[in-house]
Amino acid sequence: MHADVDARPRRWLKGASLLFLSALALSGMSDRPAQAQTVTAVMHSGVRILDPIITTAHISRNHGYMVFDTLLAMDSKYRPQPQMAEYKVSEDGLTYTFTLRDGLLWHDGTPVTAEDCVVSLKRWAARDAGGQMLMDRTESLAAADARTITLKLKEPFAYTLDMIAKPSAVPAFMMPKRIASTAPTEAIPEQIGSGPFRFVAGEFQPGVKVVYEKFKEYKPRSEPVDWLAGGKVVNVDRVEWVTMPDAQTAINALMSGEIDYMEQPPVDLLPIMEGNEDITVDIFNELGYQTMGRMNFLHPPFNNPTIRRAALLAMNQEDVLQALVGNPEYYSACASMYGCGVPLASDSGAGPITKKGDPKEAQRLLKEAGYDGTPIVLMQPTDVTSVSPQPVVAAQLLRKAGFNVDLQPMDWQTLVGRRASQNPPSQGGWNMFFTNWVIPEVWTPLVNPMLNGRGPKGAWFGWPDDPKLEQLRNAFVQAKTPEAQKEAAVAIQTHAYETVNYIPLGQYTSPAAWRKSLTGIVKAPVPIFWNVKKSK
Amino acid sequence: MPGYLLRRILAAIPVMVVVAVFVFLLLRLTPGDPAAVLAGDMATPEQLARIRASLGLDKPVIVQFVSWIGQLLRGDLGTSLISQTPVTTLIAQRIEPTISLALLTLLLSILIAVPLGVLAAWRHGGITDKAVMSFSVLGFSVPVFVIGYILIQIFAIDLKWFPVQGFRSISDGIGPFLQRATLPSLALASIYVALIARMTRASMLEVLGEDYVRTARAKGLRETAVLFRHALRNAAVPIMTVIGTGFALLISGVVVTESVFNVPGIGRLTVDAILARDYPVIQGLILLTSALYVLINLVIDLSYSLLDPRIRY
Amino acid sequence: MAETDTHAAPVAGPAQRRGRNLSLRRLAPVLAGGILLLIVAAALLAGALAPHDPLQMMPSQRLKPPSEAYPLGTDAFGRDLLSRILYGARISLMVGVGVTVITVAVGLPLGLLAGFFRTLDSVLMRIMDGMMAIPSLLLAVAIVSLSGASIWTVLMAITIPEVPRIVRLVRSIVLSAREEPYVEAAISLGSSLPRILRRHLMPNTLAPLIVQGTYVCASAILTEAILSFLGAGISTETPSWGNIMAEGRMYFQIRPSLIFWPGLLLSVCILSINLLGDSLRDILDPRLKQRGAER
Amino acid sequence: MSAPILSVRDLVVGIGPDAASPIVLDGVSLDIAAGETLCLVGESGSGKSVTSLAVMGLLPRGALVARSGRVLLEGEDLLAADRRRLRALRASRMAMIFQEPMTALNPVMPVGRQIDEVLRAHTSLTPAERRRRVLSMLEQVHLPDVARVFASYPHQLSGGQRQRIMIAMALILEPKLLIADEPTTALDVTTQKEILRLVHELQEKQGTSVLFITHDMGVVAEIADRVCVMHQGTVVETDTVDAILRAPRKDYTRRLLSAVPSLTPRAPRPVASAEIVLETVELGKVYARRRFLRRAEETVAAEAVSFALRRGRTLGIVGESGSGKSTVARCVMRLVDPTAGAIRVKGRDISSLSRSALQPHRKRIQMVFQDPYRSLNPRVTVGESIAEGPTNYGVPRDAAFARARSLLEIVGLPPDAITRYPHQFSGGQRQRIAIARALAMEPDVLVADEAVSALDVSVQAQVLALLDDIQERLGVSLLFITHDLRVAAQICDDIAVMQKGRIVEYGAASEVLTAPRQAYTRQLLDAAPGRDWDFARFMPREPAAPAAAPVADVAKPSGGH
Repeated sequence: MHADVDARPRRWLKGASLLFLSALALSGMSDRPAQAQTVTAVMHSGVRILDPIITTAHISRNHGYMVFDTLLAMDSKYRPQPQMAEYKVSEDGLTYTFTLRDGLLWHDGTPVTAEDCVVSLKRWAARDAGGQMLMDRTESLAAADARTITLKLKEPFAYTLDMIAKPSAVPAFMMPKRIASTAPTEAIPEQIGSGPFRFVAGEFQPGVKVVYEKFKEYKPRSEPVDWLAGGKVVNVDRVEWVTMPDAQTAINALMSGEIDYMEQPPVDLLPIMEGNEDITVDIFNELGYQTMGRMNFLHPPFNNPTIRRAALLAMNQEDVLQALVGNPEYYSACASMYGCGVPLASDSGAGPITKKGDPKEAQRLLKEAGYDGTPIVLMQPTDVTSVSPQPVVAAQLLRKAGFNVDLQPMDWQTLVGRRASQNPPSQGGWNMFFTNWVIPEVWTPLVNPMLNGRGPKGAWFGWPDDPKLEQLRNAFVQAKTPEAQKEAAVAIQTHAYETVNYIPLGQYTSPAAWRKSLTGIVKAPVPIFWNVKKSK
Repeated sequence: MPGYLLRRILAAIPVMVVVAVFVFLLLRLTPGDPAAVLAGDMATPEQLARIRASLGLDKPVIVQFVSWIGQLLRGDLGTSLISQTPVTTLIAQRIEPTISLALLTLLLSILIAVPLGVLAAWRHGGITDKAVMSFSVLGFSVPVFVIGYILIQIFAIDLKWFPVQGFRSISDGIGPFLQRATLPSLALASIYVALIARMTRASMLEVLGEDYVRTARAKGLRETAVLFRHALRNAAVPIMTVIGTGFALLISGVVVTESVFNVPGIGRLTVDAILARDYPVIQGLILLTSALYVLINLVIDLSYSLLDPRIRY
Repeated sequence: MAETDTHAAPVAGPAQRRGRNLSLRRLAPVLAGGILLLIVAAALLAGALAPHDPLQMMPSQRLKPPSEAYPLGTDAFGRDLLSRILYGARISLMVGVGVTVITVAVGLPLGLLAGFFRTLDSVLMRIMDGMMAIPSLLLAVAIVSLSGASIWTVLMAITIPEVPRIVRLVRSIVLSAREEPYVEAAISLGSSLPRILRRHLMPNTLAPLIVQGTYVCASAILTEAILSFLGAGISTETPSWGNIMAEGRMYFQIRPSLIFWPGLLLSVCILSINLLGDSLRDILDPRLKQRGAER
Repeated sequence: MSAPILSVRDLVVGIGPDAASPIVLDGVSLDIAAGETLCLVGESGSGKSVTSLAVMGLLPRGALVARSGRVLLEGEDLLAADRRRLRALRASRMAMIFQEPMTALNPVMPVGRQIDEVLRAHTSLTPAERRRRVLSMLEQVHLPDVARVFASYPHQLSGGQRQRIMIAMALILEPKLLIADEPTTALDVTTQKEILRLVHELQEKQGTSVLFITHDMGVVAEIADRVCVMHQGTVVETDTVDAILRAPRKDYTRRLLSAVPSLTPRAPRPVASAEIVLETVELGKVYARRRFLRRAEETVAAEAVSFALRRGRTLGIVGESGSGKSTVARCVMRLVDPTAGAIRVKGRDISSLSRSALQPHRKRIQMVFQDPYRSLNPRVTVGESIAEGPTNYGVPRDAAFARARSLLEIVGLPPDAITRYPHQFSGGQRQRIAIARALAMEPDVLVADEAVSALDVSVQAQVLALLDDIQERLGVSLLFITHDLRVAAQICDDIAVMQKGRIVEYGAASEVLTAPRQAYTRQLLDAAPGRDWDFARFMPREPAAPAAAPVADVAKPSGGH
């Protein structure tokens, strides 16, 4: 039970009366109750897709954490911890038993059952690569009774709990059976979860505004909050996420108190808020992001490993990071493909990228490989600031190394559509593009989407066909001890740098800014609004 | 009159058909994939194909077109591919800010532009005329977003007279509404004022050369009566026309202004939908704005007969 | 102003009357033309005038205030703002001129034919009505973002919505001009249709087209900027005033010069083109006042 | 003479306030006594309208400025009066009516309100009283159904009715001075006659002085007490109407009067050739306005028009506006397609030939248009214009230009005109160019549609003489469309009188004009102003041969539409 139990009925009463008042106000055609404690937040993007399973968009994931809950959750030591369920692992490591804790309710008032969770896990596994890996090794997944889920494996899989607790990009969110029965290719029709907030459907404006209300029947765990684990205690009545496409507008709104929280103020604009005593600028997601570039293995010239290597040599993380972030306080060069500051981080094989650009050597390699001047198509998104500078800087660096670069501007969605094309660059394909990941999305060879050598059918965009990589990855899966895992991971990275699987371009963090009236912002890889308090 | 109305409405059909076909083809014949938008960063080729199929995007373009037209005829604009919200709902959520902003802009513009135009025409060739004309050319020349930023800097940040962003419905009270709508409307009005003032001036210049204005003066009427009672009403038809054709300009301006001032209107909805390749939303919105354009111009044409008794339909 | 009764106005009247205001009237176009010439010259000589390569990034020199090395400061990539603005003039002017030329090249023949052939007219005008009904900026955003933001798509995207306006303008001139007695006289003289179009109708469209052309040019430059602003513009590799401002927009509060200088130049350039257009209209054909202002 | 109502003394009006710029009025002086009608006559540019506007204080601001002199209205100097005073004087002490009753009335305001405005501006009457006075004024100008007229818009009234409204508006406050600026020029002769009578009637009743501006000597002869002849901004001479018409003292006046064509038809000319070059048979033109879901609305512009034109002869088609005379001309030219009947050019029916089949016949028949300012392409040199036709028919460019040069000589223009542009020529010269252009095709028929109507009398006389001369030399036939019986009398061999789309009377000019058989023709002749004067001879006309006894109208339109 919660430590703060005495305070709760009073707060409930207050909340209820406020809700009543707000209902009154709403019936009087008014917009919102002024008295209710509302946190207004500007997130990095507008919520349009409400199904956190069908998409990997971070904003949908963040939305998922508001409305839905997970069986397990990861703590700040990257260890899976119970959230909705306690777990037990059998001696042979083949049977996992999850027991739902008491008092879990869906937002429609019905109790959470093991059956619901089984269907949810299956739908999740159909969409998430990690989940798929788990299912490949699963003998059976079923509800033993209303509160017990039994997972039987064909072979031991050391990462089972890590997968179920994975924080990004598609966490295993639990949904009622009727919703989770939706085909994994179709978006879910309703937003009924068991999370600490309720989705207010009537106020949802796709791309503009999402409103969450405290789910009063939610029973938080008693442990203190730690990353995504621990008790999800909600201290405010409403959370509104509003979209402001213009960052300066949002900053001005934050400074004038029109909003309380801004997820990603551009680092360059932080000086505007400097000296404003009402505002805290801090990093909640301390691991931050990896920015990277990926080449297309299917078409010349990057089907030639030597030319890929030349491109790797041409790159300079510092230049990219400076253009992308600017303030060195918020970025660092990082050669680890798994991100820095995580257990598997290493510099192995990363020699070329740590040289801060070696155009001479790159030119030499190009000559050696007989590069014929074929222009390489770099896709440059113009509308998303977190991915638009990389290709511009890269183009500059590649040119210096003797590449003939065709920098093609487009909006991000065009890029997203076009990178799926396996055609030659001259026929709507591409040679290179750039994107960013939150570290938990790349931190192991299992989740890192790039480290997959299954070729045009099964690999991520760029489609390397690399049996050796698969072999090494398998060794990682089989590794039992952390030491063995690390060793396997290092081998994978060394190999990946040799084949230039992709080019990590450094790590950066993105501070958030909030008004001092907000306290209790949790450090986590995802912006979360439980534990947050708002004072007048 | 009813016959004319019917004829005009029938005449709008081919226009709308052209719009529908044009937009549909534009969307379907150009690259971009809503399925990829929906699936996000980690989708595999196979997953994309499955999502595409479930959205019906794997069918031939002509089949998609026919089924869309079928929907349209039933009054159904379809459902957003991305948010799964009916397009009509999306539009209903977003239309109020746009319409109220447009109306306020229109009101402000007319109140500012018409007297300015009349004054300039009356003082043709003089300093006033030159000042008004320079002002209006300036309105054409500075991009709306620059004007927006300047207004924000001066009136919201430095003077703190208005909030920097946002929108409040008129139903929240006229005060809060005006507080947030004034700056965007002023920014938008810059083009519209220029347009209407120029037209008013030009039209008034023609009219002031007419014999009946001389007659009015010969009657010993005061200059204000000559200008506003006799000349302005005769000059009104081209002014109305430019207000109508300027509507398209207004919509364009709204798109920009809505981004600068963070107004959740249909302008931003459209840009967002285009960027996300949300076909049904784009189609619905462009059809809607086009229909609105046709409708407004119809209303304006009908208003001619109120302004000028010689025009009868 | 009331024109004098034709019976009384001496033949030399209007011309003479204009004479008095000559200096004032001519000042604006001369000034505007001079500024435009300067801008064109700056664009052409950008290579010689620019202190830096407009694409050269100095990541360590991001967002610097003006200094001796960077007279207007640097942008978010550490590129020299002045050099980018100078080179940007090329693209912006090219967009303006390119759109104007293409628009006229397409719109003039269509308008001439529509004005003369009834059946073609009714079909063509329905299509043009449809295109006019689509808000031009949305159409342009759609075209650019859907088919990729090269300078050519941007040109096309701005051109397509402008064409119907030119077609309508030319058509309306042809429709009224073909009622002119001298056209009827040409018909009576047995002149062929192409000859009538070329000889008697097309010259009538010249003055309005020149005037309208300046407005198209101005609005094209402006539209390019707005497209960039909405994220549907030309690549940052090819600096244009529009994308310099679009990129600088994010830094408006910390480095307003990124918007101020290109914005100022853009506004002055468009202002000059518009002023030139207004003066041309007054000089070429006073009757055009109405049409010109109607765009 | 008693103290004049209006006295203009040494009035100088210039362009703009700048003393160096040209002068439009140079020392004009005139007086009008109480109850008197003074006619101000002169050709275009003589300054007569500027004089009237200067009196009213309505000179276009900034453009024309009264530099010196005095304008005394009952002794009060109007040039020295301020705006407010001038406003007060307008309509109450001096009023004005204009040439175009259509454009002089505000089209978007009911006429009753427009008259009412005068009372509102100058009196403190109650609305009911004002309405009563307006209605009574409408009755005084003999408008029917005054309550309906009161609420009507200008476009719902006829031209004559509109001019009556203008008069009612001008005279409702019984001003001392009425300035009428060409008030009947835009009207048909029959309407003109009624309006002149009305002005006279009200003048008698109210004792108003009238300053009547006109270019038409006929009107002068009808209404003037005294006449003031103006030329190039100066007064040439002022005298009683009799003295001016019978014994003008100045050469200019003499020349002006000599140019006025006489109503007495020219002497009949012998028929030189029997060949019929142009013939219409039952020609008809119906304009159908398509209407949605309803029967087309049809307007009959011409119906059953038949005439024949022999080589070397001149056929006049006369009629008032809307009679269909221009439609006939345009049908004959195939500028509009007739809906019935035949047009035979040298025996060949061209009424339904296609565009290409028509081509060889086009050159047989050429046209001279009314407005010399619009019938020449302003962007094409005179030579190119004249040579255009022949080159279309295969004449080499050099030959075509050579012919153009000789034609220019024939029409009395210098050969260097060939490289000049139309705007460098006056109206009369342009009409000569248009004639040369038509003649370049060596046509059999020349259609002249109101070809001299826009010209001043002196120029008109020259162009008529030119046409006559050309006919003599080239044997071309003329189809001459005009509303002016005087002009028709001087040039036509035969005359067809049209009314409402039909020919009501058709015969030799001498018979039609001296012994009309139809009531309508007689009505037209009666309405011709100054019909009793032979201006060119400075004497009254010998009484016309007594009109033939009225006979039944032969060609009454046979129902139909």
